[in-house]
Amino acid sequence: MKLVTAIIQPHRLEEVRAALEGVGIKGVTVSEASGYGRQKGHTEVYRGAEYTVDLLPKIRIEVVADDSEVKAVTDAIVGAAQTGEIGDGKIWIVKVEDIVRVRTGERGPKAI
Amino acid sequence: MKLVTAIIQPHRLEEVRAALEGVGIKGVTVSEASGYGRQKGHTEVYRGAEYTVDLLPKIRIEVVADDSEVKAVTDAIVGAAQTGEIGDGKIWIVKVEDIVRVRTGERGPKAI
Amino acid sequence: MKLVTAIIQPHRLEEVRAALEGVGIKGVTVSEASGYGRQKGHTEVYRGAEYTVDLLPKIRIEVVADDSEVKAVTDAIVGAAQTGEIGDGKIWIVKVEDIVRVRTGERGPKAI
Amino acid sequence: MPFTLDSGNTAWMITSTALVLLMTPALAFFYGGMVRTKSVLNMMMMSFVSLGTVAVIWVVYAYGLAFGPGDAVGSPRAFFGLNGVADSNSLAASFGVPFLVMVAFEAVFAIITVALISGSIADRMKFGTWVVFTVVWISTVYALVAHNVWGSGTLITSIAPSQPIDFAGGTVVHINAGAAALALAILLGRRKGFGKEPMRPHNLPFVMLGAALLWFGWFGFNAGSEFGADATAGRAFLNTTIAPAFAMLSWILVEKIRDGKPTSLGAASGIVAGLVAITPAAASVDTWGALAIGFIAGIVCALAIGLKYKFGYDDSLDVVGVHLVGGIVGTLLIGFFANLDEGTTWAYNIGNPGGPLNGLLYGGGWTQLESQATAAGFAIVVSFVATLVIGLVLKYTMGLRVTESVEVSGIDLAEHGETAYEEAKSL
Amino acid sequence: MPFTLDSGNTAWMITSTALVLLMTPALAFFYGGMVRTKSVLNMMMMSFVSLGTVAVIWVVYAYGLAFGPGDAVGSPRAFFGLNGVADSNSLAASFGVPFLVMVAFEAVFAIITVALISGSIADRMKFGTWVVFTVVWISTVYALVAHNVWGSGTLITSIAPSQPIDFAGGTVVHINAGAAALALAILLGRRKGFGKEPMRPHNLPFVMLGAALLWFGWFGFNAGSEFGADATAGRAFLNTTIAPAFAMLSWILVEKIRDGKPTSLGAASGIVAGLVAITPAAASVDTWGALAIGFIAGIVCALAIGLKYKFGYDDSLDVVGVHLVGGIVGTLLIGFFANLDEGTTWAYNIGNPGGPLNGLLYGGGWTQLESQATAAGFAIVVSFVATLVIGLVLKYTMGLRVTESVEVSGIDLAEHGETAYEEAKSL
Amino acid sequence: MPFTLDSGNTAWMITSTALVLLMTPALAFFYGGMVRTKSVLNMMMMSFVSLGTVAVIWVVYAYGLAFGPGDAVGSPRAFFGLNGVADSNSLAASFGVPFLVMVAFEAVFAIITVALISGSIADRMKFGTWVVFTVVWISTVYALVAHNVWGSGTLITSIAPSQPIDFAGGTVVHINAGAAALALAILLGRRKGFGKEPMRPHNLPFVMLGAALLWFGWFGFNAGSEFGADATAGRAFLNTTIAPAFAMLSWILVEKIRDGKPTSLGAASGIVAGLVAITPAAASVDTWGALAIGFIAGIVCALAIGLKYKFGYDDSLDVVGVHLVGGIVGTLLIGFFANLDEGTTWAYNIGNPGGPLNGLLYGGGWTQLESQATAAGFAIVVSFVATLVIGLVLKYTMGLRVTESVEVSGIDLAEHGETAYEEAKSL
Ligand SMILES: Nc1ncnc2c1ncn2[C@@H]1O[C@H](COP(=O)(O)OP(=O)(O)O)[C@@H](O)[C@H]1O
Ligand SMILES: Nc1ncnc2c1ncn2[C@@H]1O[C@H](COP(=O)(O)OP(=O)(O)O)[C@@H](O)[C@H]1O
Ligand SMILES: Nc1ncnc2c1ncn2[C@@H]1O[C@H](COP(=O)(O)OP(=O)(O)O)[C@@H](O)[C@H]1O
Repeated sequence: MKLVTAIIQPHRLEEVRAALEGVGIKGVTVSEASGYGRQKGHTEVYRGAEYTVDLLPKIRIEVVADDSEVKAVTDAIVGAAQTGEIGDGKIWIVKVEDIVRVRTGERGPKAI
Repeated sequence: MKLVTAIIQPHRLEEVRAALEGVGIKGVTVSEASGYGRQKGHTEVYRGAEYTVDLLPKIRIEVVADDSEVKAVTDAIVGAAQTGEIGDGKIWIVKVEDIVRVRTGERGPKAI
Repeated sequence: MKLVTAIIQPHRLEEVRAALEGVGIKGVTVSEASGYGRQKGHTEVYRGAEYTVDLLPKIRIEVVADDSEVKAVTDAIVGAAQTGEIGDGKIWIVKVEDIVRVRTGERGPKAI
Repeated sequence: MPFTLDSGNTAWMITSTALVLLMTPALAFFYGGMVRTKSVLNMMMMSFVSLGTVAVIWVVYAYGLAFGPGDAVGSPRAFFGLNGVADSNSLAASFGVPFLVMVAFEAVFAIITVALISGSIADRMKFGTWVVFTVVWISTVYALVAHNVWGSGTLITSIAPSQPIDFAGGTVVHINAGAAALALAILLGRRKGFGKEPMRPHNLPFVMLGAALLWFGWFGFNAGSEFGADATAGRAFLNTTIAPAFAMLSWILVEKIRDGKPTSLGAASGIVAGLVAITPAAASVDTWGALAIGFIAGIVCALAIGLKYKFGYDDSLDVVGVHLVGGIVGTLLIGFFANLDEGTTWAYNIGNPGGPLNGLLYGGGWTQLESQATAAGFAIVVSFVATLVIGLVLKYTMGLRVTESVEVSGIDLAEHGETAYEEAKSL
Repeated sequence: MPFTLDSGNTAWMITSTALVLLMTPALAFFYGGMVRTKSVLNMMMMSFVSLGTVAVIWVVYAYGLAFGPGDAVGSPRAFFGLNGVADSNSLAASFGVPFLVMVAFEAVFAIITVALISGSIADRMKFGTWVVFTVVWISTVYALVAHNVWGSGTLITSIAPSQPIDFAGGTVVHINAGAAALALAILLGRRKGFGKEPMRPHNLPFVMLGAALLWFGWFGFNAGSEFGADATAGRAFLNTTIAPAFAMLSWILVEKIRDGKPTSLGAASGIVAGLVAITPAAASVDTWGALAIGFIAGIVCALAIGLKYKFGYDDSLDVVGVHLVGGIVGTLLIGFFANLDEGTTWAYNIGNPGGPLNGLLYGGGWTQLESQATAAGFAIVVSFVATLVIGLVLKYTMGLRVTESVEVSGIDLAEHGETAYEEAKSL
Repeated sequence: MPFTLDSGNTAWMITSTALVLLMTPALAFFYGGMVRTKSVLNMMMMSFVSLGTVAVIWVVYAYGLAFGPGDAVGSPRAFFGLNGVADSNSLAASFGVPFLVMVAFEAVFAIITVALISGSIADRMKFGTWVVFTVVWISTVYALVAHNVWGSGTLITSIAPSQPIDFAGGTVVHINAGAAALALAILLGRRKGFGKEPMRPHNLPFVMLGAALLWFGWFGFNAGSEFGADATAGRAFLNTTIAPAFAMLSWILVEKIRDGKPTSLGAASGIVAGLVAITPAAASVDTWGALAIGFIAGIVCALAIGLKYKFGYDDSLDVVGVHLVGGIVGTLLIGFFANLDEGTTWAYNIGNPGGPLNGLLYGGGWTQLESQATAAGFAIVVSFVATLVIGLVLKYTMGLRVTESVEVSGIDLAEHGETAYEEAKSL
């Protein structure tokens, strides 16, 4: 099993979620984050003052999936989150040793 | 060492924390998240409009523990977070290669 | 590739980010968290009532880095985040199997 | 008639004017709390900027358009700039209230009326176009309706069988704004996600703050419309207390029965619905009439706000459901409940030929109801049609609506370069 | 006595009434800011719904109960529906203020009084039961106390050695509400986590907004209680400025000394404590008396709010500590500081047999203090006992308290189907 | 002259006083919304505590210092404690308004003036030092300037060629506070991050609430400065409506042209700039004059707030840019637009030798402009220099500024032990 963590632009969340549903993913955990990256932030003028904003709002998506689903999952996310602009985000994949469903205490792939 | 990540219902946080303390865990990191899952959300009526809420508030708990403690940790979480209702949450376990205590720079198990 | 996750004191964020930039890290994801730990929280008096605060605000920093950069990254974080007080935080390191840049679909180290 | 100053009446009218001015920022909070976080500031700015534009044009030419001499409409040159006008020209000269006080009193009525409209077009109208709209709408629609209901205009009185009663603005303000709001909402189209996404109010305490300050200001609106501090003002004041009180209760009763739970948004909306409905009637109904109007308005408006989902127009913050419907309810119920015998010293020519009559339940027959319907119908038709025309012209010149991407990411940032709140983030 | 309208006094009384009405929403913010995010709306709704229920019953029968004729209590049939009552029946007939204005003025006093109680039962009372409570409590406890302090009731005057002074509601409003709040808090029991969890105010600016609007409205409350615009109203106004000012300072001084830091919650509470304490005394003490009352009230109330932890009742937002204690402080200090020679034109029968006397420090001896204590004691006993009885009846019929799971997850969602804020989440 | 009570004028002056009192909490919101989340409460407390300290010293000795007899300055013993003073000593005796009402009216002017200063020192002044500052500053700088502009002081009239016009506080309040704010900002030094970090307003709706309540209260400030309810009060009221309205428009026009977007912070600031500029002029200019003053003030102040970046002083919330500059704009423009023929019944000795004259554009020549500049210059120099001295003394005794670590982690927690908001966290 793998944990796929994706950092995406906030306004793509709806699309990504739909795409994940499209490839059969039923469970997803989502949280707020902020990112620094190549997308350097922007200069703003406000009330006569100029300053740089370089921490930008992002969404973190976490999906635990069976090894066999990982490619589908990453492709789905890339497909739905890509706008082609700098700052579209990152996905990283980590090996999961075990997973538990709290409701039942089941373990392993069937708990996903 | 392992990183145990648990997604639980917000109102079980206090119980889970107490249970972790019960099995000797001293450090825990907690954050807010939202989840999609089998627990399908619900239909609400508000001011004449009906709509579905399908992103539900959850709490993420992260514990780094020694390999020997992992079973105790997951059992403690399951025991304290379980209500038997759909949406109780997930736990996943990932191998940690190293850990550092920032205060001292210590590394490895003794830094936990 | 490795995922370095650091839990630090909120007021050290600026310094840590600068230190990471100093060792050549360009992308970082940041989010809010809270921690329980040795730093036991404190007793507050407010309007005649006394109570203990034991969940303290922290910042989570995530950096995916090449294996060769990991030591520099952790050293930079420890160097910038350390105040010597209990509660300075933790860093843990996890192996990453793959990484994807959403914008281009590139994979592996060059996507970092 | 030589003018004699009455310091007591003047004190009350100055106070009333300040109270009515406060209603526009109050509305900004009532509306601003109801929208999502990404469009709070734009919502509030539509109200605030109305204070700017209308106050300025009012003293230059619009007061004359509404209250100057003329059969169908007044004249922009009458009272141009307002300098050197004798106090005997005051609308409240018989109460000893100076001219400029009454000019200010009428100004704040015009301001709040156009600001009311903005609730139906939340999240999606170009700010620049809105600014122009406020100027054009007040100079045409508002001036015309006010002139014929409160000024010397004869378009309504020439067709109504008796003098229609609109004490404080049921037709001039609420029906007028509500019909315009419907026209604009239709022209602008629905928000992305309308009827599907929740779009819950982002800050209900702000909605309640707005409702409370509206109520507070409304005492100036209604009791001030007597033009002096006397027993009739007291009657208007009391009715302005009990009608919204009962409307709040009846609205949340509807919710309790229908949805299971009385909401704070319902309570706030009920207050406003009751205030709207009692506005035309405040000085011409007795205690039972005021209670009945409040109770009925709360129920009818609580049901009416569902119409937008049935008919598919996006009256975002229920201006149609509350102000148009509530205004009609109040205006028509006068035809049933008007009780001009209940010690009212109210200044309309009661008892004269062509003057207003008691309502159906108070021995006056059907005549007054007919007059009320005539006035309401006049305002609905004039306002709806004229606003459509104005809106269409603006659509094809300046453009009415922001782009979809602005709507999604939030009109505050795109049109004002700001977000309402900067989070206390440690980030 | 034929009634002669005084437009100036009427202007001030209408204005005062609007100001006092605003105090109830102000209280909703003062209280609403103090609770946790999950119960803001319920807290505010308890105030708002009081505006609904009490306004309606007041004009139907409750005004007569309080101010109609009768020895122990008035009559619900006196002034039933309020129609056709001559202005000579006005409470302020001698000031030339019309009947209905004074009915409205007294209505808003009743409303705020019952709303005050809600602060001690935050987060845990069934909303439906609260609605019923407001109706029952006003019809019984409030009507009785008001009738005997301000109306023609003789229960107190028959036992007090001189006329007790309660200019604007130290006993009728604050002691009355405070004693009822204590009774309800005891009946309801403590909130889960009381004394252990922090339960800090979720929004202190709202608390300060509430305090500010309360102060603003309180000028109508106190200076309005003169029933006209004259030098005594000026004295009441000035005292209503300086007493809360000094109480704010003395409260934060206590905090500075005891806890090391002056808090904004302390400043807001100090203002309210000073306002409460000066309420009965506003027109009968001079500058030094007002300063002393403010200073003492700030200190005593700052210490009194700690009592709930000692005795274990959960007076959640300190209604007992501020209103009951503050009301007693102000009522008793009149016995020391009353200075009826200081140019007060205040209408009570000063100088007549049985009339009020100067306080101990102004040459009047102990008599007035005894009278003040009598009135305070009467209100405490009547209100506490009667509220316990009402509460017990409601407990075994409708039920008083929500379930524990509702309390944990938040009363707003369970009772009103809403949360106060929708976060600006991109989620 | 025997004193005859006028209930109407008294009603208006009591109401005005309540309105002006509300301005200080309004300012707390205007300022409090503009700072970052970590210093909201301290910002608001600086305003609230001014209500405490100044109200108390005012009735003890400071009223006499400002309005008692004396050539350069009044006397702390005149009216000490205020007891037993005949109403013929009232500032508005000729309007039939009692003495204590006018004492209260003047008190709330002093309060808001010192509170205004706090905007330039946001986030970084020791709270205890601020408390002492308010007492010292009012007792010296404010008393001196008020005495010589509004009281019997002759320092200005002896050097000005005609009576300078400051109807409601252009010099006494705004220039005075603005110059003091500049002095304090320089003494305190810049905030950490000034000019580099964003420091955006944390809650713009609060800023708009503040601006709205300031405007509402300002009607008491300006129309109340007539001391009665008459046509001149009506003129002042109307001008206080249209000048800020136009200033709001001209400010956001500058933003639209320069930055591309009209902001809500700009609209709120424009309103305040217009209110400031019309304050001295409200009763002495006609419609065109008021519109011109509003329009010009909006533009000039919108540009002036950029000066702090050029000169490097951290006038955090633009007290200098809005109050000092706006006050100067209004004061000087009177020299151009004063139109004393436009039916003003305003009480200054118009037409007498040494009395005020029409402005340059109304046939009065340059004289009045010279007088206006004299008064403005007097206030600037006195206030700036004296505040520097007071500030230096405090710096080397109590200390002015909190430590850097307090500033970074937030002054609210360090000085008040609180944070403004407790998040609705499930955590
Ligand atoms: N090495 C990294 N470790 C963790 N998060 C990263 C890393 N690089 C980028 N990110 C996250 O991905 C987001 C987008 O990255 P950015 O470099 O701006 O654009 P792109 O990936 O399109 O080149 C960043 O805002 C940050 O949240
Ligand atoms: N595959 C998954 N990957 C990540 N998080 C998941 C996954 N499945 C479930 N979750 C998280 O667990 C929560 C509960 O899961 P759900 O399917 O609703 O209930 P249950 O686990 O009881 O069947 C979800 O809201 C989501 O946050
Ligand atoms: N075993 C752990 N697993 C996850 N997070 C931890 C763990 N131990 C500590 N933390 C995080 O690190 C923070 C600091 O730890 P703490 O024990 O207070 O201080 P220190 O590391 O200096 O001894 C905690 O608040 C918590 O967020």
